[in-house]
Formats: sequence, C-alpha cells, structure tokens
Amino acid sequence: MKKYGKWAFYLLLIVIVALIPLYLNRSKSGKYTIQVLTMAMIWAIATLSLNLILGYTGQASLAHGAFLGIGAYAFGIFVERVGINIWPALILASLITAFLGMLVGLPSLRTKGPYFAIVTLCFNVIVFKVFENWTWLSGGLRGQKVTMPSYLEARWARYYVVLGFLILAILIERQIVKSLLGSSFIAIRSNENLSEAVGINSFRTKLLSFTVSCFMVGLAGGLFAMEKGSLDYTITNYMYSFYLLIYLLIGGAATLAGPVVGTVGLYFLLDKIKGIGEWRYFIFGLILIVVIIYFPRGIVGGAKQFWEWAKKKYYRTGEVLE
Amino acid sequence: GDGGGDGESVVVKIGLNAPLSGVAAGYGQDIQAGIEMAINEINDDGGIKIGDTTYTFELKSSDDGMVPEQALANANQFVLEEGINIIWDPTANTIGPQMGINTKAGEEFLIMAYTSVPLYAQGANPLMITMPPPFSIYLPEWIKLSMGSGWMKVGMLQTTGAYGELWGSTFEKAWTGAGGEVVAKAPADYYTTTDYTANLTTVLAANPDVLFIGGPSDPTALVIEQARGLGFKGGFIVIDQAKLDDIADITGMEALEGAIGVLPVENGADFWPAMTDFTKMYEDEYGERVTWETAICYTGFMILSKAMEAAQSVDDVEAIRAGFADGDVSVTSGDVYPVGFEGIDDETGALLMPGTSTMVVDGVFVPGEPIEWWKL
Amino acid sequence: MTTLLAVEALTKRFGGLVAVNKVDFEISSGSITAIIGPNGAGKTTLFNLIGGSIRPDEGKVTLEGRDITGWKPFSVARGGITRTFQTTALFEELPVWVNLVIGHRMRTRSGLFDALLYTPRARREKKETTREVMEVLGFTGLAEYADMPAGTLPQEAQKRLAIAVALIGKPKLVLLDEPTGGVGLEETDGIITLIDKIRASGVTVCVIEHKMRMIMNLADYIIALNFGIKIADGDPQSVCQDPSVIEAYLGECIA
Amino acid sequence: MSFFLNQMVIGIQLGSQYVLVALGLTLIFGILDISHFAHGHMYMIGAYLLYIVMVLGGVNYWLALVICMAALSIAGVVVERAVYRPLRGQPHINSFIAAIGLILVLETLVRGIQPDALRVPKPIDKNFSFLGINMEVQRLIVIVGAIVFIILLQVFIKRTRLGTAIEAMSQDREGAALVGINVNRMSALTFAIATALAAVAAVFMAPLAFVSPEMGSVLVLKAFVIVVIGGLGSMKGAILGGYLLGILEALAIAYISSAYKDVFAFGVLIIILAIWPTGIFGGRD
Amino acid sequence: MLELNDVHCVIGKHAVISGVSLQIGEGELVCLLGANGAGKSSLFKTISGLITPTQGTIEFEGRPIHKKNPEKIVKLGVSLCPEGRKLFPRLSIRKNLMMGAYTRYREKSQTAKTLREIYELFPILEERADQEAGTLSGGEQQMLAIGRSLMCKPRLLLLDEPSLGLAPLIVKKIMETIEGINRGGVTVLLSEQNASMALSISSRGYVLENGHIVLEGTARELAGNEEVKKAYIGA
Ligand SMILES: Nc1ncnc2c1ncn2[C@@H]1O[C@H](COP(=O)(O)OP(=O)(O)OP(=O)(O)O)[C@@H](O)[C@H]1O
Ligand SMILES: Nc1ncnc2c1ncn2[C@@H]1O[C@H](COP(=O)(O)OP(=O)(O)OP(=O)(O)O)[C@@H](O)[C@H]1O
Ligand SMILES: [Mg+2]
Ligand SMILES: [Mg+2]
Repeated sequence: MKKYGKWAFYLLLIVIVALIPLYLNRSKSGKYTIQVLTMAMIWAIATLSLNLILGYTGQASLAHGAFLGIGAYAFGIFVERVGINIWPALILASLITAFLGMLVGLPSLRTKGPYFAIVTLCFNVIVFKVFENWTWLSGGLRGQKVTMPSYLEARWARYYVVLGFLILAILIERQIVKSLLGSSFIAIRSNENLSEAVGINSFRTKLLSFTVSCFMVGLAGGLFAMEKGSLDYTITNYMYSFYLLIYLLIGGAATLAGPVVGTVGLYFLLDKIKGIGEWRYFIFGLILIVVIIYFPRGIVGGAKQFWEWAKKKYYRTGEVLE
Repeated sequence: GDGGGDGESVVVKIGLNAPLSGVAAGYGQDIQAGIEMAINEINDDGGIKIGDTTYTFELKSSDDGMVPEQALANANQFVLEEGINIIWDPTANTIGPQMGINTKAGEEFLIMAYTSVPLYAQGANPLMITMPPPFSIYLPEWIKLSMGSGWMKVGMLQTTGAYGELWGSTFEKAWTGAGGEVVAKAPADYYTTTDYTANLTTVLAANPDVLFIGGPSDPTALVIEQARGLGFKGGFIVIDQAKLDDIADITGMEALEGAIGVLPVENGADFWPAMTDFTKMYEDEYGERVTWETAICYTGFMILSKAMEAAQSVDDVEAIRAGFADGDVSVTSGDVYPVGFEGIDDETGALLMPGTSTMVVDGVFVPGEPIEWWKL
Repeated sequence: MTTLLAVEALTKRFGGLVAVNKVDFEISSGSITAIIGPNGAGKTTLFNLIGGSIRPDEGKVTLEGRDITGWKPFSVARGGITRTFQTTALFEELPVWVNLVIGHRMRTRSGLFDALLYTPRARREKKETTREVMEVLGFTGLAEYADMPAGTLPQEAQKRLAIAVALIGKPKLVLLDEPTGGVGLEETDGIITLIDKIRASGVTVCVIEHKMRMIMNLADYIIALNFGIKIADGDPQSVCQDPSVIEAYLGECIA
Repeated sequence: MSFFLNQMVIGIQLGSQYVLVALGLTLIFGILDISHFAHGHMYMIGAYLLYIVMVLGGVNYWLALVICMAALSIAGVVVERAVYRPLRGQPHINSFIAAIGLILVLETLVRGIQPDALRVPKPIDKNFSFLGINMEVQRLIVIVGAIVFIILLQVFIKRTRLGTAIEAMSQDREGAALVGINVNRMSALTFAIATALAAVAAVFMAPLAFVSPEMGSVLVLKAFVIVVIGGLGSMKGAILGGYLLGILEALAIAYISSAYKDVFAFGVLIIILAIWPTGIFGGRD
Repeated sequence: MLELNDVHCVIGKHAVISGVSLQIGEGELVCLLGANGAGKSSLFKTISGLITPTQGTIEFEGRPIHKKNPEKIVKLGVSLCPEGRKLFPRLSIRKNLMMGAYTRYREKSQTAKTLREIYELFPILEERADQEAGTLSGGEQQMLAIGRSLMCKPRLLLLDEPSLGLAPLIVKKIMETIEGINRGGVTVLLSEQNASMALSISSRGYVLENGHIVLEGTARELAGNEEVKKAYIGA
C-alpha cells in the first residue's frame, strides 16, 4: 500500500511537470520560462551522470564539463556536417562520449581520491585548450550551428523531449543503483580495499561506472546542443565541471532526487537574480557556504535525515501510547 | 520624458548583452556608457517621433560574462520576457552564436554588433549591423609603416583564442605577402597569463625587428613593459583590441616608441570636430577618458535612431535594418557625431566608419589619414 | 586429508627488514590452522601475501595445486580465499545486510544490462542473494542487527560481521586475523563457537590469535613464527611445549 | 645554449611562484585535508594589501612584505574559523564547495570596491646581466626569496615542535588532543603559515604583473595540480612539482608551442600520475 | 585524586554513561571491568576531556575538569592511552614519542631521560625509531601507544585495554610494567578484558555494565565474586 502511494506521488509529479508548458506556452515570457526549465533539466541529466560516478561510486570526476562539451559537439557535428538524423545522432554522440570516457578512465582510474579529481581536471583543461585552438573542430568564433527539424522548433516540444530523457535518466540510475551491480559501486565508495578482498574487481567496476556516467553526460551534451541550436568551444570549460559538482553536492549526492533538486533549484536561482548584476555571484557564493555548512548532505540529504528523525519520533510516541 | 507632442508616448527597450562582470567588465561598461549617453540625449530632446507617437528609449543590460551560452539565454530573455528586438553585443564570441538564432520567425532581433571581426565574412546575417571597421583594414598601412622603418622580421605574441588566432593568421598572410618574415611565434592567453617573459624570450631569441602583440589593453601594456625589460629596442604592431592611450598611461610614452596601432580616440578630433565636445561631455559625466567603444556606440545608436525614423517603425527589425541604407541617414558625418560615418554596406550590414592608424614617433602619436576602407 | 593451500619459501622484505622469511607450510582442507607468534613476527604480512594485497619478493602460494602467487586480491577472493583484517574493516555506513550483499557479489554475474532490463538472471540472482544473506545472518547470529549501519554495531558484532562478509562469498579457505581482539570473555566464546561451526560447514579456517587457551582447544595445527621465520609447527601440544616457542612467545606452556 | 639557460632560469622563476603557493596549499590540502580552492584568492588579497600598504601607505617594500604576511595570516585564520571549521567532520569534498563560495564572494567584493587593475612599482627597477641572461632584478628577488622561504618552512615543519605538532594533528586529531596539542590552534596556525606564504608570493610577483581580482584563479589550479603530483602532504613533492611545472611551461613555450603549453604541461602531469598513482613522492592515498 | 560524581554522557542519542561515581586515591592502581560496550572507553574519554559529560562533575586533585579541553587536562597530568591507539601513522616512532612529551617542552633533558626509559621498556621501539608508526605491526603499535602516553610523565595514567593484540609474553611484561609505574608513584586506572590478569595487579576495581557501576570492591573481593568470575574470568 505504502509502495503504491509512493508511485502515485511520482506519477502525479510527472503529470504536473508535464502540464507546466501548457500553461506557460500562452505568453512570450512563459516561453522563456519553458526554456529555462528545459536547460535546467538538461543540466540535471548531467548532474545525475556525475552522481553515478561521484555520489554512488565515490570517484570525484572533474572532467564532466569536457565530456558534456564532447557530447554536444559530437551531436552538432553529426547533425550539421555529416547530416544524420538527430535521434541516431544523439545515440552516437553519447556512445562516442562513453568511449572517450573509457579511454580517459583507463589511465586515470588507476588513481584514487584527490589524485583522480586532479587527473580528470587536467584532462578537462587539455580538452578545453584543444577545442579553443582547433577552430576547424569547434568552429572558432562563429561556433557550430545545430539545425533542428521543424517539429522541434517550438520550445515546448523540446521541453517534452528533455523531460522524457530526464525521466529515463532517473530510471536508468535507479535501476543501476538498486541492482547488484549498484551494490558493487557503493562498495567501492565505502571501502575499496575491502571490496577487493571480497572479490570485486574495483578497477573494472569503476571503469564501468565512469563509462556509463560519460554516456549520460554525453546525452546531456547532445540535448544541450539541440536546445541551444549553437555551440562554441567554451562549453568544454572546466567551470562547468565545478558547477555540476556544486549542483550535485548542494542538491544531495547519492540520492536520486538530489541532483535534480539541486540543479533545477540553483539554475533557476541564478537566472532569477541575474538582474542584480555582478553581485549575484556574491549572493550565490554566500548561499553555497551557508548551505554546505548547515546541510552537509545537501538539501535532499538533509530533508531525508529530518524525515527519518521525525518518523522515529512519531513511532516512539506511538510505542509509548501502546 | 514625454515628447511634448499630441500623440501618445512609448518607451522602447534596447538590450545590451555584454560582459559586466569579470575580466572584461570595464569593456562592457564603456559600451554601456556610449549607448546611455545617446539615449539620454535623445530622451532629453523629447525622443523620436514617428507619426503621432513619441518614442523614448530605455537600456536593459544583461551580464553575459563573455560566455556564449549565457549570451544566448540573455538574448532569449530579452526577446521573450522584455519584448526587446534590438540587442547590442560587443564580443565576437558571443555574437557568433546569436547569429544562429536572431532570424527565427516571431523572435527576430537585430544584432548591433560591436566587433572588428568581420563575422559576416562567413555568411551575412540579414539582421545584423556591425559597427567598428573590420580589423583587416589597418594591415596595409601598418605593414607599410613597419617596413618603412626597415623592420622586416616580426615575432608574433598576440593573444590566443579564436579572435587572436584570426588576427594572427590574417596578419601573417599579409606580412609575408608583403615580403616580410615571421621569425618566431609564441602567442599567449592574455586573459590568464600574468607573466609573458617565457614567451618574450622565446620570440626575442629570433631577433625580430618588431613584435606583433595585443589583446586587452592592460596585459598588452605588460607585454610591452616586459619586452623593454628584456632589452627589446624595436617596434610593436598592436592589434585593435588594445588601446594605445591606455597602454601609454601604464608604460609611459618612452616604452611605446615605435608602436603601430589604432589612433587614440581623442586624436580623432583632428578629423571629426564633434569629437572634441563629446570627449569633454564624457569626461564630465564619467570622470575618465573616453574610449573608442563609447564614441562608436554613441554614434551607432544615433544612427540607429535615424534608421528607425526612416523606417517609420521601432519594432519592425527588417524595416529598421533597411532604414540604415536610407539616404536620410548617410548624410551624418563627423560634424554632428564624434565618429565619421558614410552609410552602410547593405550586403554585410557593416557601418561605413573609417579607421585610423598611428605610429609613435619621438614620443607622440603621429596619426595617419582615416582609412575609408569601403572605397578601396 | 588433502592439501588445500601450500606456501613455499614465501619471503617479503620491507627495506632492510625481512618481515616474512622463507616460510613453508600447508593447510589441509577441513582443518583449523592457527598462526601464532610475537608482535611483529610477520603473521599479518603472511596473510597479506596470501590474500594478494602485497606481492611476495620470493616464493609461491598454491591453492588446490593452482599457482595464485601475485594474484590481485579480488582474484584470490574469487579463487576461494577470503579474509578479515586485524583492524576490523567493514562497509561502515552501510546496513549490515548490504555488507553481506556486497560480500556475496562475487558469486553473482549480473552486470549492466541485467540491471537496466531487470533480466531473469538479475531476478534470480537477487533472490539467491537474499536467501544467502538471510542464511548467513542466521548462521552468524546477526539477524537482529540486519538494518543497522555496520559502523554502529558493538565491537564483537562487528567482528562477527567481518567474518560473515568473508563467509558469504563461499570461500574454500577463510583467513581470520585476530577475530577476538578486544572482545570480552563471553563474546570470545561465541566467536570460538562460530569458528567451529564454520569448519563444520566445510570451510577451512586459518586464524591468527594471541589467546592461547582458545587456540589450544580450537586448532588442529599450529604454525609459530618469529622474526618472519617459522620456528615451529605441529599439533597444539607439541608446539606449546616447543622450547623456542616458549622462549619467544609464550613464556610458559599454558596447556 | 644561452637561450636554453635563459629559458631554464625563467622556468625556475615561474616555478618559484608556484612553489610558494603550492607549499601553502600542501599544508592546507595535503595536511589538513581541506580543498582550499580559494587559496589563490588569498594570494590576490595579498597583492591588494601590498598596493594599500606600499602604494597608498608609502611603506618600504621590505617592511610591506612583513606587514602583508602578518595581515594575510590573520585573514587566513579568519577564513579557517568562519568557513572551514564548521565543516570539520563533513565529507572532504564539501570543503571544495565552500571554497568555491568563498572565491565568488572574495572576487566580487574586490571587484566591487576596485574594478580596475592596479600596478605596484618594483622596489629595484633595474636589470641585470649574467651569463647571457638579461632580466629584471625583481625576478632574481623572486627566485632567491622563494628559496629562503622554502628553507624556513622546511626547518619549521621538520625541525620544530610546533611543526611536528601540525603534522601530528593532521594525522590524528584525537591523538593530538590527547598528548596536549590544542588542535584548533594548530589548524589556525597552519592556515596562518600557508596564507603568509601566499602573501610572500603575491608581494614578490605583484611588481611584475597587474594586481587584479582574477589574478589567483589560474594560479591556484596549477598549485593544486602541483600538490597532487608531488604526493599529498609531501613538501618535497610540492617543491619539486612546482619547479617542474615552471620549467615545463617555459620549455614548452620555447620548443613546442605556446598555445599548447598547458596541453603539454598538464599532459605530462597526467602521465606522471598514471605512472605513480599517488604522486612522485608517494604521499598517502 | 580523581573523583567522579554522578557523571552522565550521551553520544548521539545513546546514553553511554549514566550516573557513574567513583574515587581514586593517590597512588592507587584501580581496574575497570566490563563487557564489550559497557562504556569503559567512553568513561576514559570523558575523564580525559574528549567527551563532555551532560551532567555531573569530575574533579582531579580537587579541581573540576569536566569542562576542560583535553589538552588542558593533559597539562594537569592526566594521560590516556586510548582504545584504537590514535597514533600519528606517518610520523616516525621517535616523533610519535616526542609528541607524547608535547606539554613538557621546557624540560629537554628530562624528556630525554623518559625516552630512554621507554626504549628500555620496549627495545623494539628503539630499534625501529625511524619507522613510520603506520607500518608497525598491531602489537608494536600498542607498545608505542603506551610509550607515548608515558612520555608526558603523567600523575594519573588511564590505560584502555593496553594488552589488546599483544602476545602473551608481552602482556605479562606490560602488566609488570604497569605495576612498576604504579609503584613509582603514578596513579593508574586500567580497563582490561583479561580480568584475572588485571585484578592480580590492581588494588581495587569497579565493574561497569550498561553505563552503570554495578559492583565495586578490592581486587580480592572482586576476584572472589561469583558473578565476576563467571562473566569476566571464566572457568
Ligand atoms: N609497509 C611496511 N613497511 C615497513 N615495515 C612493515 C610494513 N608492514 C609491516 N612491516 C613490519 O613487518 C613486521 C611484521 O608485521 P606484521 O604486521 O606482519 O606483524 P604481526 O605478526 O601481524 O604482528 P601483530 O601480532 O603485532 O599484529 C613488523 O615489524 C612491521 O613493523
Ligand atoms: N561514536 C559512537 N556512536 C554511537 N554509539 C557509540 C559511539 N561510541 C560508543 N558508542 C556506544 O557506547 C556504548 C559504550 O561504548 P564503549 O566503547 O565505551 O564501551 P567499552 O566498554 O569500552 O567496550 P569495548 O570493550 O568494546 O571497548 C556502546 O554501546 C557503543 O555502541
Ligand atoms: Mg598482525
Ligand atoms: Mg573500549
């Protein structure tokens, strides 16, 4: 019964989220909000991908900005220069990102903890420099245009596409972390030496997690290109890796709702306070410090803890009453 | 203000998509100042009149931090939330992506592009106006000045990135075409590098006569200073992003001896009488020296308002774009506005404003003649 | 009885120190072997060498005749040897039952596609894992703690959980490094009983211990190390009376 | 040959700055385990302090060095107290988020107060020539000064009671408290020393470049890489790594390509970590 | 010398010490018995300041110390050899020991003498003086931990299961050493799993269960008590 209640809640949530564009699409400014939501959901997919490797497998990748860019460019180039239909292009772009992710993972996953973070950061810097300098690849100042088929011209259409992929990404991540494979991921996060001692090939497991994670971030990149309609080399900037990390930790790592809540919340906040100019970064910075101090497990983690605490209190009084 | 006419009065919003935070914030603010000055002047005069309606202007600025992704979002927000259809943008890397979205049906907007990169070279955009002259126009004169001084060997140390690379390759082609030699190349990222010595020693080891340098003004000044510090005695060819007067403030004129670049803005008064007053007006209001950005954007906005009048519309962007070519507009010249103007290249959308080179000789900026590049 | 594990001339040096020095011994299947010796004798190092977490400088380890020298820890575990650590190692923030699921992971095959598509194999293995977890929880007497994070368990329950995690992978041999270190008298008895049960269930045990009384009752065979060298081996009585063992380790024979 | 020598010297000078910043970071990141990404911004504050003290206050350069070190250590202590101490006991990566927050706050604040880049004059505005190398005296000051402070720090950490106490505290807080070490005071002291080193780097480097709000952001990235390459917590590693990166960059500009110098330098660093997964001096995991 | 009055402690949500009162006189060797999880280690931590009691007072030589920080309490002469050793794993043995004498930095020659005494007690520590503590074997680490807690020349020494993981011969030696230290004038509070061994050297003892003191008496009384025999001595 309880389980059905939960699913009913999720279904209701999806219905509400699906109805939003119907309301917003009536005005021009509503259309802009649709666009902001769409972008936020794309970033949320990227954050979910980081959640897999960092939140669940415990490896802090700082290269996800680069992989997002690689996915976006792969998609843009397939669509624009090769002339492939967008759907196979999206899959191809994700596969290519996953493959490159695996190549990067091979040397870098030999390292652990901060070493891994720095190796991936170095990798991101390199990718950024390469995209900056290879104008034949990145399109230089004009960037890379990405033309969408006419049925995706309307913002609400892209909103539904992205929403669909976001739900898919959440489901995929859920399937993985609740599975036996997921228990291997979590084991490595918890205690890598012990995992090895009980027969888990930690390198292969991490590599798999990283590759899947890169597939997802490549997908987010493709959707990014689809939504923006235009790309340039700055999309590979390592600042985006930092942002993904911020979204994830503020939202709540190793939870399924955390990445989505953190990303959508912060992305929206940053968009809304744009009007106050440069000082928005001051406010944003303060928010980061305060939230991380008072919600070390992020917003969702904190809420969960509170919920558990409240529940226990309830049960305890229940016991007394008996 | 209400224009004093009989009809109604409407406020027209103009968008500015510029770096207003971070390294290039000062640059964005110069642009902003030019537009603001023009708007204030027009509004104080009662706005522009089309039919019975009086129109005044209001500037909406949005910070894009030179991040294209952000610029695209800002543009969308301008168009959709504010109903804006004219957007000013002063950085080539953020204009490029916007050229991909500004013709979308129902969401058209006119890009007022402040960039010397001829972005239209790879395919014109029907809804874009480009203000400063394309950078390539200076090259023949600069090369002449340089080679006239007997400097045939150049070392290249301009900024990296797409803009710098474009400048570099254009320059290199022109230079070697004119019989010069590129003896060494060590471009540096002017936005992040704080010490250019390693680049400089590398280039100087090849004994160049002249250095091709430039990026934002401050780091460019540092390059010059460090080059002199390393004992370099030759000249500099400075790309148009760097302003020689700002550089002189930092390095002093002595270090600038032999520098070739774009004429400092105040010397523009030699050719365009209105510059003198404009310079003073700016200094009174903002308490610092005016820049080309401000002067050109001011002029550009004035021309825009004329184009609106010619088009008899403030929101039909295609008509406004066409209005730029209207005879009424092209009479304007350096007598009324601080920068000379002779109409528009209707095909590319480039405003026909001349550029002027200079060379520092014996501690003074010796100006060249304004280059009327559209006539070449 | 057949030989399960054979160690030949195993040697490990740390700088100038020879922590394990040409050690030979055999463990026959179904037995309980105890390793004793003074502190720093090289007992834990010996376990690390067998378990693969460090590589030997010389010598050979064979499991059922198969050379496993220099294998990575996870391969050794899959080959049939699991272990516990001297300072109890657990997946601390995870619930007890998840610790066991992880321990059982090497007996299951389902991978990415099973997870995504929830294939029959995934379903079957999940069921199988649940069954095994319940069984081991019962076997080690940890059922009451099943949902608690492992790190919050009492000392002695943690020790038992560490053994349970090692057992659930169905090894042929478990290596227990001081399973009763820091455990009180009554609880020690519980762990002794558990070790007996493990042997009875057909798993060979090798244990490092300092509690001689316990060893004397439990072990079939004792190996004594000192300065990395095997100084004695044999049945408990003979080792206990061995003068070199008494001098280096026991002080007096307890039995 | 003299060109190569020249380039090496410049590499060493670049490296000197890296080493000073990286050494402070080794203390904070390698020893206290705090991802203090705002360390570069403390360096930036140090440069502004120099401007205030020397240019506005008219104080002598060397005295200004001392004042800046003192003032910045206090700033470091404040940062530790206000931002990082409340985070103690949380997952390590959380300090990274707080640091990013701090970066945004500091940079916006400084730019809000003074948007323009500033210059600081050189204390000795001369050049010197030696073995075909011709450069500013200030660069010599950087090189020699860095060596002096490196030695001072080494002696402090390895030879003094307080230095060992810092190391001890970083390895086991409870154990440290039990032998009578005031752990809070030690964390504060560590921050004070680390930021004082950042001040040294800033005071040495400021006359050679601009003082601007973003001057520290690229530097800190490199410092992090250096600390990790050298092996976490290893001073030797930070020193070697810092000079290595400086020389690599200088040589990459000279012999490979200046546009790809980061690609080359960071590429080499990736290779190093692929060979030694815990850094050159095999710091802890 | 040490007096606990109705001390209560809470860790997280668990009450781990509930109403413990005990006195230790100058020069005594008192032992603390109790099953796993009874709260022995928590009590030690409370005395040495790592845990602040929620209620009750602790006095050392007449001075209240229950609100003091651990480093202050060490300075007063109370030293704890903790459960889990809490060594500095990447410092050498010598530096670990020198850190033990952190509070005695003014007495260079005295510390050197203490160091020599400890080396005599555990020769292996001198042999390996430059080895990093983290690479020592379990038992070697325990010796180092005891050595370190002695370096500050405490007047009250708290030993939390010092024989943990030590070989029988060493355990014997340690017990003798503790007796020796006590005879030298240091008051000792000792917790042990090996109750018979602990009782054999101590003068008095307390039995702790679930955070309460359930029994106290002289060593001989306790050793004779049936319940103690059954639960902690066996056979
Ligand atoms: N990584 C290492 N580096 C240097 N020496 C080491 C290392 N690991 C272990 N040693 C040394 O090797 C010797 C054997 O250690 P080991 O841990 O095997 O002893 P042990 O027999 O398990 O002792 P205990 O009963 O005290 O646990 C010890 O002297 C120890 O100091
Ligand atoms: N950090 C903690 N979080 C939660 N509970 C704790 C914590 N530390 C101790 N406890 C609980 O407090 C109680 C007393 O623990 P303590 O370690 O003091 O017992 P002990 O008598 O020393 O046991 P042992 O013989 O195992 O060392 C136990 O029930 C333990 O589970
Ligand atoms: Mg051992
Ligand atoms: Mg205890």
